[in-house]
Amino acid sequence: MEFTLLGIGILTWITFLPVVGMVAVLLLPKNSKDAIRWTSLGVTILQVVLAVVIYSRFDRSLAGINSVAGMQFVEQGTWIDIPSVAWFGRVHIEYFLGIDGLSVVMVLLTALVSFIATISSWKIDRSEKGYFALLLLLNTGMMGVFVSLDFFLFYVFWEVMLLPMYFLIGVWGGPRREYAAIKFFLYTLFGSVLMLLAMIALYFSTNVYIDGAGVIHSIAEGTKSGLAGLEKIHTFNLLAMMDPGNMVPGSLLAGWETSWRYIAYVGLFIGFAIKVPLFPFHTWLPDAHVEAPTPISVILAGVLLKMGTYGMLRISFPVFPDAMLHFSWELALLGVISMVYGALVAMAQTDFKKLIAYSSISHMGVVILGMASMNTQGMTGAVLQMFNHGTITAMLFLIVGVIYDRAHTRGVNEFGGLMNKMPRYSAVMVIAFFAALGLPGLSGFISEAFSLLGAFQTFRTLTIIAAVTIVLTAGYMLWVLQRVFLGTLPEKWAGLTDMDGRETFMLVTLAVIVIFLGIYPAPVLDLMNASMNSLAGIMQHAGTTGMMGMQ
Amino acid sequence: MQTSLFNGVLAWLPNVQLAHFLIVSAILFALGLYGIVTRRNAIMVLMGVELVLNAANINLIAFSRYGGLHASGPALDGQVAAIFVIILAAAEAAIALAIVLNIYNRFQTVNVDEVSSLKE
Amino acid sequence: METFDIVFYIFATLTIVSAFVVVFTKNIMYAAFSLLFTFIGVAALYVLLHADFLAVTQILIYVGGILVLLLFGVMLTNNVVSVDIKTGTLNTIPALVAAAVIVGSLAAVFYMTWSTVGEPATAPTATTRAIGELLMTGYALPFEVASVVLLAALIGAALMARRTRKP
Amino acid sequence: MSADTLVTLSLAVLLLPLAGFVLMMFFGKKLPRQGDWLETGIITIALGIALYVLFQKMTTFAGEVGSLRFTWIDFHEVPGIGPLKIVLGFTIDNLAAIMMAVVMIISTLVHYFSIGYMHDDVRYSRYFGYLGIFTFSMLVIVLADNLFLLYVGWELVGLSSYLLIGHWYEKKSASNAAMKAFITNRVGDLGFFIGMAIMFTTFHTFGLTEIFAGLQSGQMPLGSESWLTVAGVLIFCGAIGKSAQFPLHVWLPDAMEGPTPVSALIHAATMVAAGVYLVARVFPLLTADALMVIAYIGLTTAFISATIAIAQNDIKKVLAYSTISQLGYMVMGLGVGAYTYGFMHLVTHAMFKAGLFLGSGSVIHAMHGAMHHQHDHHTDPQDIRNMGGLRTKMPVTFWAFVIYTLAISGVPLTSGFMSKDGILAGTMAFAGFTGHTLIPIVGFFVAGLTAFYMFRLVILTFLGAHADEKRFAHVHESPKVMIIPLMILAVLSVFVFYSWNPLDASHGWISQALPRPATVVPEHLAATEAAEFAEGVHHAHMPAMLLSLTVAGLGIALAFATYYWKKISADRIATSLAPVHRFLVDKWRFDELYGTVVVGGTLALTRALNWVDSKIIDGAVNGAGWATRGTSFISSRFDALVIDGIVNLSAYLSGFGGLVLRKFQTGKVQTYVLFTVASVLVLYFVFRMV
Amino acid sequence: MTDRLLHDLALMVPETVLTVTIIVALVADIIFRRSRAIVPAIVMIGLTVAGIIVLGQPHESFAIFSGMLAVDPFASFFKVLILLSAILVVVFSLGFNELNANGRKVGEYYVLIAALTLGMMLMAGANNMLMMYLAIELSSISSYALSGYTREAEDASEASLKYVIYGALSSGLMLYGISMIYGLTGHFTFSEISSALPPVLEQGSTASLALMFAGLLIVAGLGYKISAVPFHFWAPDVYEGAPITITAFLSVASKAGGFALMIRFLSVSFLDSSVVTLGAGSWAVLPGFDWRSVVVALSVLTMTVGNLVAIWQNNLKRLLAYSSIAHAGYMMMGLVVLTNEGISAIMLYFVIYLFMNFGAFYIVMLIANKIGSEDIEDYRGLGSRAPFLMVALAIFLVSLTGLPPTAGFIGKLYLFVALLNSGWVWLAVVGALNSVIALYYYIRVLRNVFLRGTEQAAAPLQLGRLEGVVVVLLLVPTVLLGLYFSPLAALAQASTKMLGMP
Repeated sequence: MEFTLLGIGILTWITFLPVVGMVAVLLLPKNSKDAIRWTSLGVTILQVVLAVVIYSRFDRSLAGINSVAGMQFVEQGTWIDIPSVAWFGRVHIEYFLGIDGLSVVMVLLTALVSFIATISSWKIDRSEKGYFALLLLLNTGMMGVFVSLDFFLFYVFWEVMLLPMYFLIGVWGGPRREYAAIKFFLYTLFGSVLMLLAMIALYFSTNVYIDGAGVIHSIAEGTKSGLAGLEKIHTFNLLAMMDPGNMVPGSLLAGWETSWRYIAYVGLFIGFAIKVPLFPFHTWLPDAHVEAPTPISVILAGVLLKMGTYGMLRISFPVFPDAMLHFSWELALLGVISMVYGALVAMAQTDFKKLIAYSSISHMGVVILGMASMNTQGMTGAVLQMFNHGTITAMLFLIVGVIYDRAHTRGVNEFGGLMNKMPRYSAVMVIAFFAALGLPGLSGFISEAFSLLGAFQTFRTLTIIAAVTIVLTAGYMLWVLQRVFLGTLPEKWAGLTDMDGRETFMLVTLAVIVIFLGIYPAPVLDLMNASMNSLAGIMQHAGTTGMMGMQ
Repeated sequence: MQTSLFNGVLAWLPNVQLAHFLIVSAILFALGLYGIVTRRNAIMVLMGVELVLNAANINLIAFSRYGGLHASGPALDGQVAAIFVIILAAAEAAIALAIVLNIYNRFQTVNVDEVSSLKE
Repeated sequence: METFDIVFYIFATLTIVSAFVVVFTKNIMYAAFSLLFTFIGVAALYVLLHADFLAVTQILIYVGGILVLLLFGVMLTNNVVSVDIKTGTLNTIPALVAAAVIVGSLAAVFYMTWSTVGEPATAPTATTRAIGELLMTGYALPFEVASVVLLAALIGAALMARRTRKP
Repeated sequence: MSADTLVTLSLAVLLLPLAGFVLMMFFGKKLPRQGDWLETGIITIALGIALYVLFQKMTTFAGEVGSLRFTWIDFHEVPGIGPLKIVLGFTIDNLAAIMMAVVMIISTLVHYFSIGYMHDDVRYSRYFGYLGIFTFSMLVIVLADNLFLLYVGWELVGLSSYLLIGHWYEKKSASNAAMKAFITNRVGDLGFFIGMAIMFTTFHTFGLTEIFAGLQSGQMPLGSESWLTVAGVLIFCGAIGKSAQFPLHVWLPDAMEGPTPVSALIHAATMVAAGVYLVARVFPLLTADALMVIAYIGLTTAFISATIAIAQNDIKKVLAYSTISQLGYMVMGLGVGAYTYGFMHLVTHAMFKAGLFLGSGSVIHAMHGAMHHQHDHHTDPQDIRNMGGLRTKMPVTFWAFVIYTLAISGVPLTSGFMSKDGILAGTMAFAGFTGHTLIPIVGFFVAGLTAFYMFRLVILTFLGAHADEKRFAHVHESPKVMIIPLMILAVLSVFVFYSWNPLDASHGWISQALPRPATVVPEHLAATEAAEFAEGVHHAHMPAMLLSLTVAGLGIALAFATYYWKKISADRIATSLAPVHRFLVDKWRFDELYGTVVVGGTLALTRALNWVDSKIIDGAVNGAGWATRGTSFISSRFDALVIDGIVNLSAYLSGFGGLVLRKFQTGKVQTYVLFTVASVLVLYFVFRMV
Repeated sequence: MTDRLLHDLALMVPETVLTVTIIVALVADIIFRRSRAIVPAIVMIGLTVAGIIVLGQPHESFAIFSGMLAVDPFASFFKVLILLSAILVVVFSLGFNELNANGRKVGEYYVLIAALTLGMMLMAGANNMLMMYLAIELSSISSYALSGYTREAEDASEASLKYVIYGALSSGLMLYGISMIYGLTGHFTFSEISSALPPVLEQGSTASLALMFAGLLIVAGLGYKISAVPFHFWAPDVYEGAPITITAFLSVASKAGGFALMIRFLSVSFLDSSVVTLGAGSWAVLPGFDWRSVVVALSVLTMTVGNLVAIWQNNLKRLLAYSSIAHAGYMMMGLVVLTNEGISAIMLYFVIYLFMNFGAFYIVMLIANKIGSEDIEDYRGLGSRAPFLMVALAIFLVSLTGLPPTAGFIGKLYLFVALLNSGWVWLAVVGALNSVIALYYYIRVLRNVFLRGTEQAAAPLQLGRLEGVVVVLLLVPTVLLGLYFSPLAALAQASTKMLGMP
């Protein structure tokens, strides 16, 4: 599947459009605030349009995951090519973009959430220029992570997000924004340096052949073709790393189920787990969410958290199937702890936003549990949950934002009876809350159900414990609902107004998606189905046959 | 009596060899370091530095004479090196004294430990 | 025991004792004069090592140059009229320990490593000419560089010592 | 027309209320009369179709099962499983057709009743909308042919129940009750979900037909027979929650905070009966052990709630406990294997219990009106001690109420007599087969209790003298739109609709239509075989009938003796048995127990974890104050930096390390020299040793 | 003989040019006493010409003047770096208010910079212990004077005093070490030391003790040049007190020279040429003096101490001083692996480090020109007053942290690559964790700049056009090398060819 505009691939467009937008925003004079806003919005609208194009042209029958033939909209070219010297091999880093069923879902989500977040940023009234420029840069970072198939490129995008996020929280955030921002930054950086080391180790443990035209061939392929004109190089190509046939014999990560592989896996895992965030790496999240401005919370919860789980599925699973299988129980355990723990701690919160933040931890635990199951149902559930959590939590944070904009407080105990005062708001809110607590008919249910069903197949006891969160989530969600929306309206909030058109538009858009996918998830599931089956196949194959079978 | 005592001491002292020069050098080196570390007066610190350089020179010349552990025997390289050391010692002394004078003009003291406003 | 040994011990003692005075005396003038004896002692050791040219150079530059420079420094930085030429010390104990350890370990290393080296077989010759030749051939580059160093030192010293009005 | 057409028609029945809901939510307020006519009209049409479907099913397509299935999600070729599709579908068999008709009848009547009862409510249109979504959700359960859709409907009725209980959400008690209902139900759903997961893991399908087929072919859930029992019990957990069975029955009495018609529809007739329906649906896969558990749960529920009902004074609470008790009966009936009668009791109970609630609604409406007239806002209009003598003022309500009461008490010629008698006969047969004699004993005892407390209610409400003469003057019979449904339900509580023989329902059409389905579990796990059991029931029929008549008569007599003729002083008994009385008034203290242990425990845990999270986990990484303050030489600046928010544990250590290392930078150059020389020596000795 | 001399001289042209420049500039300074521009102009021309000549030198290895000096791609690489830094420093100095205030004479300043540059270039090429000593002394003596150049300032005076004392001590230690090695081998030239050592070490175990002592003393001297902990003590104080241009120069070029010398000395002098089984680009160390372990220890100490103490700094100049100490620690990791890969990683790092560090220092200088302070607290709210400068500062600091897509990341990446490829996982982890710590203090600056505003709205700071151009010139490579580093990496790899190395 190819699709280009002006000779440039669509994935490049969707990834780098925001950078173009950023430059445009930077060139605009500081005072033309509306122009800045509309430029940013225009860029995100274009991204949505491109996402729709991708969606419509996406071939649902291709699996991707570890085969380049199964990747779609592939753009593969040489980015860095340093000729070899006697003692140092050729360094060849690819500009390798492509999506499969796993990433296309995330691309759609990113486009959608960025769009919503940009609308939600309309009320930002301080240094708009800087804000929108950073927002757009962040956007590129997120999109880039989801379309990169070269580890190096992936890592660059991964890190590119950090700084904009730091400033977006740090400059436009709440009272303790500095603390939250630096905490976010340090945590994530800690994770990513470990990831960096794992990445380099992988680089040296992977060999491929490169031909004169700069095209990569796996070792098996190269050997078959007789090695004419081929040069053996290390590579950051993720797909090459997934093929055990490309392992460099005797290298650090060569072999199967070795301690070094486990160590590298754990390093990678910590990098991703911090982003998810998985218990016990989660403590940055509540602070970051509470202090971040609403649109940033939306992006943080809507997209950024998914990068952790995406990274695991994209990289940890196919590259380290042995370690993944080895640690799957531990992974599931952490997922379950996150679920239960997040729900319990959420219940104790009185800050609306913090509560939602902890609920995110709980919901992302579902993703982890689902993917740890290593079967199609569980992983499908997990990826769908990533998408659904993105939309639902975006709604929840927007809901918090709406009330915070009006009341300038987020204490759940300070409200009551908003249902009468703000009927439209309440209607959307009921949808969001019930979606979050997994009510059938709304999207959250399906993904949670399949995650748990899949997990049950693999980990019975853990899943049963995890299922307790079904009750706990209902508990805290309804409790908030009661405290904020039911009961009688306190005197001081008599002046609150219902949502305006802009807010309604954002929330209703998301609500429609939530309901639609709740009834008919197939449009999203079909996208990823082939990929999930393939991934599950890889894992099961690795589990049953070990390394010999992989080769 | 006097002579016999003198002779006795001499008899007790071993014949002078390379190691003797080296040990003198080691003592000078240590004294120089001691001077650098302990004297408050900057000029006396510089004297310590000169002791260290002299110690090194004794080494160089002694090795030049005895040939050291290597098989090649005596060579003049050590002496030539020592000349350069002496030259550089002079250069260094010159600039160091200039700096000390400047300090004296600024701070009205040459006590090194009193010039310590740059610190944590 | 030969004359050589006796002379060595005498000058070695001179060198070391005067060096002791340099670092331990409180009076800066005493220190400066003791340093003179140290330099002379070292020069004598050079002679014992058949480095006649070096010995002369040592006397010339060290005594004639560096020591005078130091004395100038002493003069310029001490109010000679008052007797404030004594100086304090600091870090004495740790420095003493460090110095002792250095002497101990260095002497041990030196003794163990080089005690086997005997008297050189070759007879000593005059070194001045040979050194001159070396400086013009193998050591031409260092020679030139040394001149640049001296130039830089000159500029630097002139710059730093230049009297300026106080701010 | 084929059986499948019936499904299509049923889908119309299913979707009409949903359409009603959507229309009411978006346009209800703007329509004339706030759109009650629209929603009611839609429901009425749906009722018509539902009755037609039932008729067709019973006559033309008696032997056929219509179904409509569609692939909802296609997982294609799944590794380790093969092709996997999530196929969902609807089916219309006898069970579903009857249930659908019952739901629609009650729903329609409640809709009409509500027009009168709710006429000046603030959220009138929304109320009708909620009724619509409830009806839809309930029908999803009824029509589902698979566990997944059952679960979906299961949760959706939970939602509508939540919305309707919390309809008057300004009242804290109402919103509390709504929450309690939803969360308690979720506990049950948890079990249901896991049961479903077990089935799915084994059979890779949710379809009941496929699961039954799989079991029949000898495949056991998770490969073991005990898991089969466990799965059955877990699925039954869903019923425990929804049908308010012990130990999750606590939500139902509180649910009476909702409007009374809602209580009639949801919390008496239909939704709470869904649990029974679920058990009936999955009946074939239940093992003997699972059925035993079910029977005992039902028994316990029936007994506990009957005893509580005696001591309650709130008219709706009495009815609520009576509902729980009757649900226990049904569950017990199914548990012992009296499938037909258990389900039949569901139907008959739906009619008379809906009637009872609507009747009580009529009474409350009247009381409320009278009190409103008097500007009395303190007296509780639902407390039966404030009532009495209403017979004269509200004759229609009274007579309807009496008929319902007779039915629930199991007096012959009523519908309730037939079904209850069948269940009791079943328990006796069960005892005969298995030796569990406790079940029939308690069953009969509860039958007596039921008669007693129901007549207590009738007597205190309608007979005797009214508590307040002035108020009595203002009490009026309810409007027609309310009393006509009462009359219809009263008629439907008579035996003829279920069987021509008032003493034996075994040849009635329901019994014929709902034979006990054949089990699919392996023989050695199965309960007494259906035919054998029917034989046993047949033998137990006569003694059971006589016994039940006796206990019902005793109960009624006792009620009259106590409350009408006052031969026995209720107060004296209450005083002499004070602890017991107190215990019953307090509903066996379940709320307190759960409140302290479960809710309190959870909340305590949440608070503890929150503390742990902010202080320890975050603190460990984050260097909370204690670590800093404990270290004496760390300056106040460090604290300031902590507040500035820098320091996580690593940063704490880093900062600490930095502080220590800074000490070396004294500013005295000779000290530097000393450090340098010392470092060289240290390095020398370290490497010398290596 | 004459041919030989001419040949050697031809390879010495860059150094000769600089020497001539020094003399011409000195004379010009005396002749044109009024002109402030003539000396910098001459120096600039001299530096540029020297640079061009270095670039044009043959890509081969030569030992000139009896093996005193090596002219090889490795040296040339560092010479270019040093000359580039010198040019930048001259440019910086032209716009440095503190230096040009009070009608101060600046002629000597530029002459000394040229002398310092010459010293560092000799360090890059020194192939003989005597040359090593001379080169270090030349650069030291020039920098003593330069760091105290604004000598009416007490800070600068104090800095020069501390510098001279510490420097004299360090060169004394080193010289003593040199004398001992001479005693062991009888040679000063690196490669001859390497060939003379094995028989010496066979004579007895105590010889290795002497070698170790001597080696440590020399490492102390070299460590002082690159400010490696625990030989770094002078650095923070001198960096803080010296004029900022000199601080920048010392932190980049002086380190570069020191590194070049250290790499050459350690790897060539202690090369074990008997080990031939290693792969291409790797080499082995002679037994006796395990300098690799020493470098590992120093590297870990250096980066950790540098970063940890940097956290506490409030003066941006001093903070950057510690940061440059930490960076020396990172770079030393490249030496540990004993491969050309590691060396090329160091070289790559240096290029990147040059741009980002100079960038940061330049902006600090510009801000000091404007607001007269280097205190981090005074940077509050500058984000709105000087948005362009501060965004540039942010990029430089992020690059110093080592985050993509800036060049700093590539530098770290190459180091980690070299380490992991040789199995030094733990050291890589230490390095990686250190960069997390580093983030904290860099971001602290940005926090004040962007996150904390001043109470009253201050006027925006005006930026001169030339200053803007210089910032952009430094900024472009900092970003561009992060995105496309092929040529640089290729160059660094090609330049590891070192005289005396396999």
